[in-house]
Amino acid sequence: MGKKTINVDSLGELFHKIKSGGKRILAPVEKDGVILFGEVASYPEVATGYIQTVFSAKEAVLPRFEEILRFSSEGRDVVIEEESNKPVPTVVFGVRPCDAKSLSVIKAVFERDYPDIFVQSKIDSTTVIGLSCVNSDEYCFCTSVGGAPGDTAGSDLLLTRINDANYLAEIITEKGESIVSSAPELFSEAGNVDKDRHLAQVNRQFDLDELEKRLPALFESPLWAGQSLRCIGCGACSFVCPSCTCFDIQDETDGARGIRLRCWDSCGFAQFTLHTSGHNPRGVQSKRWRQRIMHKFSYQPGELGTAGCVGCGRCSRACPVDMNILQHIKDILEAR
Amino acid sequence: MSRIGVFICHCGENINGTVDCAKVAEAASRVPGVSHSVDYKYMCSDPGQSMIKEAIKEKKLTGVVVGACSPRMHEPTFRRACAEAGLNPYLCEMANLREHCSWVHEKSEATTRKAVDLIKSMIEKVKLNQPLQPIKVPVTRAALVLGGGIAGIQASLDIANAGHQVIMVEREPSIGGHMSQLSETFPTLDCSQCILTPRMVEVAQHPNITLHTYSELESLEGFIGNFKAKIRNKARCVDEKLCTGCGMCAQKCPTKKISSEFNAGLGMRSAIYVPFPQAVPNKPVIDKDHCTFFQKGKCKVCEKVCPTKAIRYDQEDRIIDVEVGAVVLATGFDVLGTDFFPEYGYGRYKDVINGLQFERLASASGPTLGVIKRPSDGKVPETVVFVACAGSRDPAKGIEYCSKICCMYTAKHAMLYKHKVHEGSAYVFYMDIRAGGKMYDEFVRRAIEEDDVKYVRGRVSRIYEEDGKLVVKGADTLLGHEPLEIRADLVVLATAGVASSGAEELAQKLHVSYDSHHFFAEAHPKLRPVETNTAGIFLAGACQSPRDIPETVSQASGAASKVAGLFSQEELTREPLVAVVNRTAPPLYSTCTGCGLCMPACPYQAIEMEEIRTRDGTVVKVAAKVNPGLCQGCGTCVALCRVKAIDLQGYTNEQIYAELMAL
Amino acid sequence: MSEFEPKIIAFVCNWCTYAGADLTGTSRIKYASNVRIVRLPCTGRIDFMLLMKAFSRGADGVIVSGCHPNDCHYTSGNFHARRRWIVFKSLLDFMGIDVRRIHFAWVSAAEGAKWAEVVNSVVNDVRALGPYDGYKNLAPIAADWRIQDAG
Amino acid sequence: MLAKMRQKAKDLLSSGVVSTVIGYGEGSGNRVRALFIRKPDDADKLILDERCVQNLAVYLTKREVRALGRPAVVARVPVMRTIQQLMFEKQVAEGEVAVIGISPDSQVLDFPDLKSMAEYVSAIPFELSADEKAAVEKLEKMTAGERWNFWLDVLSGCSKCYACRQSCPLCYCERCTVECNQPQWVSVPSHGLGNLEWHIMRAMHLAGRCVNCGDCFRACPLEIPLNLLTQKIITDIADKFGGADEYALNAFKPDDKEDFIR
Repeated sequence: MGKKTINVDSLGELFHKIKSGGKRILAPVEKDGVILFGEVASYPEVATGYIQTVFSAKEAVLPRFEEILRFSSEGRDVVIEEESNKPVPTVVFGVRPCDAKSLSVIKAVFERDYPDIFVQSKIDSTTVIGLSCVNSDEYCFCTSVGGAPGDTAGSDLLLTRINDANYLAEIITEKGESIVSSAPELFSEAGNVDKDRHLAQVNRQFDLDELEKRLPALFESPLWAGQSLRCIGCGACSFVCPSCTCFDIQDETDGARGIRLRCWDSCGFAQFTLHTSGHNPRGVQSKRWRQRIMHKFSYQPGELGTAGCVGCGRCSRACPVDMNILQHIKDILEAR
Repeated sequence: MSRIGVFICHCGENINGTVDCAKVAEAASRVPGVSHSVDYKYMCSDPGQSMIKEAIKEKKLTGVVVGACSPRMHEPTFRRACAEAGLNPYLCEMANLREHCSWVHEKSEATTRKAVDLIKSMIEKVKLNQPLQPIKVPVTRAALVLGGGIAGIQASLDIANAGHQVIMVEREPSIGGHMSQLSETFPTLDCSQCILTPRMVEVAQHPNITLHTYSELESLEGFIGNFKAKIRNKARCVDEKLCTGCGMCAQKCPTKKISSEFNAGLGMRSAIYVPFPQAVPNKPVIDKDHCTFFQKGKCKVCEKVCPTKAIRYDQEDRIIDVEVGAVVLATGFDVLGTDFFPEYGYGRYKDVINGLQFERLASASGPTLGVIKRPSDGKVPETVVFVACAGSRDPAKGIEYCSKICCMYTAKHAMLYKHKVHEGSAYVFYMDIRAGGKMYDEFVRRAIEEDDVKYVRGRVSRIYEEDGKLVVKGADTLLGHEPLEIRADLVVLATAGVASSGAEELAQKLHVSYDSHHFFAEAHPKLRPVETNTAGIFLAGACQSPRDIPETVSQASGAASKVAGLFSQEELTREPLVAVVNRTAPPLYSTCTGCGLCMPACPYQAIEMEEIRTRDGTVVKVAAKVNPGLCQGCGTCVALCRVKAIDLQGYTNEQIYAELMAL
Repeated sequence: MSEFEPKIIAFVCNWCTYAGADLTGTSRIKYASNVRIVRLPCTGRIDFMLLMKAFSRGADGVIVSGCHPNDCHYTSGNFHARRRWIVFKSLLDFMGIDVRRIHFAWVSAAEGAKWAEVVNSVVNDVRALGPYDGYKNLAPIAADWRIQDAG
Repeated sequence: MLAKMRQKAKDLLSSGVVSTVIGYGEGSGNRVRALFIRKPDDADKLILDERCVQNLAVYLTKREVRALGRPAVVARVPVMRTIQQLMFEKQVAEGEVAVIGISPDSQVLDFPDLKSMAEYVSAIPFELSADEKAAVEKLEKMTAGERWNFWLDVLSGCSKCYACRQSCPLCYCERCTVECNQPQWVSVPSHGLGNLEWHIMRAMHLAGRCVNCGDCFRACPLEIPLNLLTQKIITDIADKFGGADEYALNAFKPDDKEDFIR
């Protein structure tokens, strides 16, 4: 829709404009040495010089817990009060292209069967200001799963640092356009900019289609057990993952009234598939690890046409026992 | 969905006076799962119980909540009513609307609100109650009787005569207790020893009674029907089998100036001694603290003179293990020390004595052979002052309770003195005369009217010695607080009866409750006076509170009949409120991890480890298992278990949680 | 708005404190009606999580009471409980939880008057401390409701 | 020392004494990771340096690892303490596990059996380091309000991924209490209450058991200093009960001192 530039020093004013437009801003902030998305009041609070936040921007549309409905018992009746579901209009600033892409994965998941109003309304009311990557590390592999350090998909407005003073601002959607038009004075027309020159170099390391093709035959392979031997079964990988969407429904009550919440869950947990009977179809960690890979790279591409991985590398960074997904995928592709 | 019935008791005006019972019942009726809710004047009455029974049948109730008095009072009543109507009794719970609500709060909306909360909480609990079946455990038909006074003797004989084994333990060398020290007994003035000693002999000779004198309880473990006791037989240093009780040793013992416990310090005994001539067993013990051989390493006179060579200096304490099904506590009382009222001069003046000492003076078997002689110079006193309530009913300096026996024995003492010293004068200082009991008041009247004992209503302020006389200063409150001064030759203090020394320690060993004065506590002051809160342990006599002989004997017989009742069954039914380790479907089998950390925490060693096997015998898991016979249901393991694999029936995690969440 | 009335939940053992509270009743000693008793067989049964749950349920103060040392009906339940409380209370304090709101007591079956004193003093102390909103509002939902309830 | 450890691993594998050696190897970037060596020749992949701190005892209760047969584990002092605790808790029995012990000065230790390992490690005083003590004391010196805010703040990020629990070798329960839902002891969502309840419960369940290996802290994606809680309890147990009990919470002394029960 257009390319503009914005001076670094104007971001403060842009934030001010956004806030005065009644939107909250989520942006990467540093807290005790850890970079996380958090609500900011002004631009100087935004962290710089990081590769990835620990948790992704997923939380803006799929919070770790959210209210679905309220109920109360009055006499012998139960009264249900559907959550009015009016999400706060939000701008998420500094979203990496991989994260931005994940929003479309989440959307796809929650549009399947029926539209999930909670996710949908949050996506609708969220504007994504992406930030291209100028750096990467050994965990990054966006290019192997169809993304790129400067990919515009999923962003409404994508910023790319092109020199010390300026960002290239690519307007991708109408939401992006409305951000720009809320403060047109801060943006200048961009000339011919070679964006790629300013981006991180992330080499393609495997063939996603090949992986999807190979996986079904590997279902019974012993490699899953070998790979997951050191996995301790926590949910860190799922929770930091921008495209993991599994959830659990919990009712919390307080006397005669209660609330139904949707909370993050993880297929890595031993109880995830536990049946009432006591049977657990994924009773050991190797089966759970297999499920994670299968779901992201075989089932989900088949069902939704999109892989459940955007190559952000968060799971590998967060894993307490160094389960490196990229390495594991490469090993899977070498297996026969 | 549950169908809970809620029954709110007015308890006359006891609850309804402060709590709006109708409102509580109405509020309960609106709670989901409640299908019946009523209030009634007396739920525990026959019609009240019938209401519950009918509702159970008609409304097919799945649980019952009775809002009434404390469950400690009527839980068994209502559970029984439920059982009679075909509802498992453990599906009935009580909300304590009386002791915990109406009696302790003012009439107000807040009080009614609290009552509603308590009911709601119990409704939520009872929804999660499970039908439970009583646990059957075998009964060891032998009783342990602690104490060989008249209470222990009576209880032992009654139990033994009912055909059960009795193990009697007495810490002194002889049984007999305080009663054996008494001269005559009120109100009949029959000789105490004359009526007691045949009973003592009967105990010794009874085929069903095993007697352990000079012995103490070391420990008690287990539970009703299945106690394991360790008894310490203190070394007598005498081979009881060889000893014939000839008394030669005591006669020849060179150490003879030891204050006699039996004579309450008014007489002497030797280092090897039998406490009194009629002792049972008539076997001496060596008092190691005073024996020359034990103190200085040489003497051995007794060994030399013993015709049967029964002396054993190297005898050691023996620990005997016994298994019993019930315990009767009959450890008696002590007489209060007198040091807290120095103004009476006890200990300073030889002729100020206590009631027990007077008994010895008046006793034909006593140090004076029944002649009343004062300790200082052996003269027969011309004037004797008896001071009642010396320590009793005196919250400031003594104890606040009434020792109950003093009024009567003081009258008896005065009377005995007057019978023996006709021209003497006897004064009794008293606060009130408490002479309730058959022929008791008549007895006191006789002392006053026939024997001319002078009763002075007032307290003694001071006693001091002057010219060989004891000056007793007091006031006669019936004569307008006229100061009164009596020059007496002998003063007898009716000191209070207090808990026996070591009672607290013993209670802790037995896990029975005791009151602030260390008297053992009964399970219920009116309805369960001879039981303790620990099932299988019963009370007889003055260990519960001071009491006289008739009362002691009837209580001892009461305790004995409780024991006999317990022993009348082969199996005992116990409340199924025990801990259980869960079992779940394979492959988990139990959420118990088998860590075993609960095992040492169990006070009853009721937790063991169990191998869970598949049908072909393969061990698939090792998990904890609670022995329901040993478990007493404290729940310490439950709170300790990290995985909540152990739960306590009747107080399950779910129940307590639901109860809490409804508050 | 009327004066704040704290909600106090008491966890007591059956044999001592529950019986003691019965005695308070039998003796007709009056005390504040803010307390709700949860009866357990023994202090040894009291799971520390119950105390936390009482606060999350909206209690402003908690009383935990059982038999005096050596007097446990089950020999040693109260000794075990005491150990747990020592560790637990210190941990809560370390986490900044207001431990002044948890009152631990030994009240025997004979101490009916003491029970009334304990309740009254806890009610007064907690009333002075005010509602424990810091804890109650931890669950955002509960916080929401509380705002609603306050009107 | 490295050579000796590799040799020992080889010997154990080739003699058939164990079928797996659990040790450390190079991982992603500059990280190390747990290695499961099955063949003597692979033992040369084992490394040992200051990065090798993961408490490998966590794998001793893992079903798939046990299924491989008898393991040997490379164990520094905290790992040995863990194995000792696991033995006390009947999760590891003598003969089931071999230990390649590493002394505090990085010497390879030979233990004929777990009992001798337990004796060795019992002789090393169990106490917090000066830094750890200082961190606990720093918090103790704050006001209660400051502590409350501190914990609310650090726990606010917790997503309940349970990496702390899963990395802990003493959190071996098959059904953690947070997964009990009848009743629901711990609020499931990762809101303020759910997080606080979880961390209180975790700390209490490790009271008297925690060996202070620090893995919970290292595993946390947010680097929440959770081990401050267990460290506080370690100091409390030592100060208040003398620290001599095998498990402080199932033991007691009739005269345990406290100043708050009235």
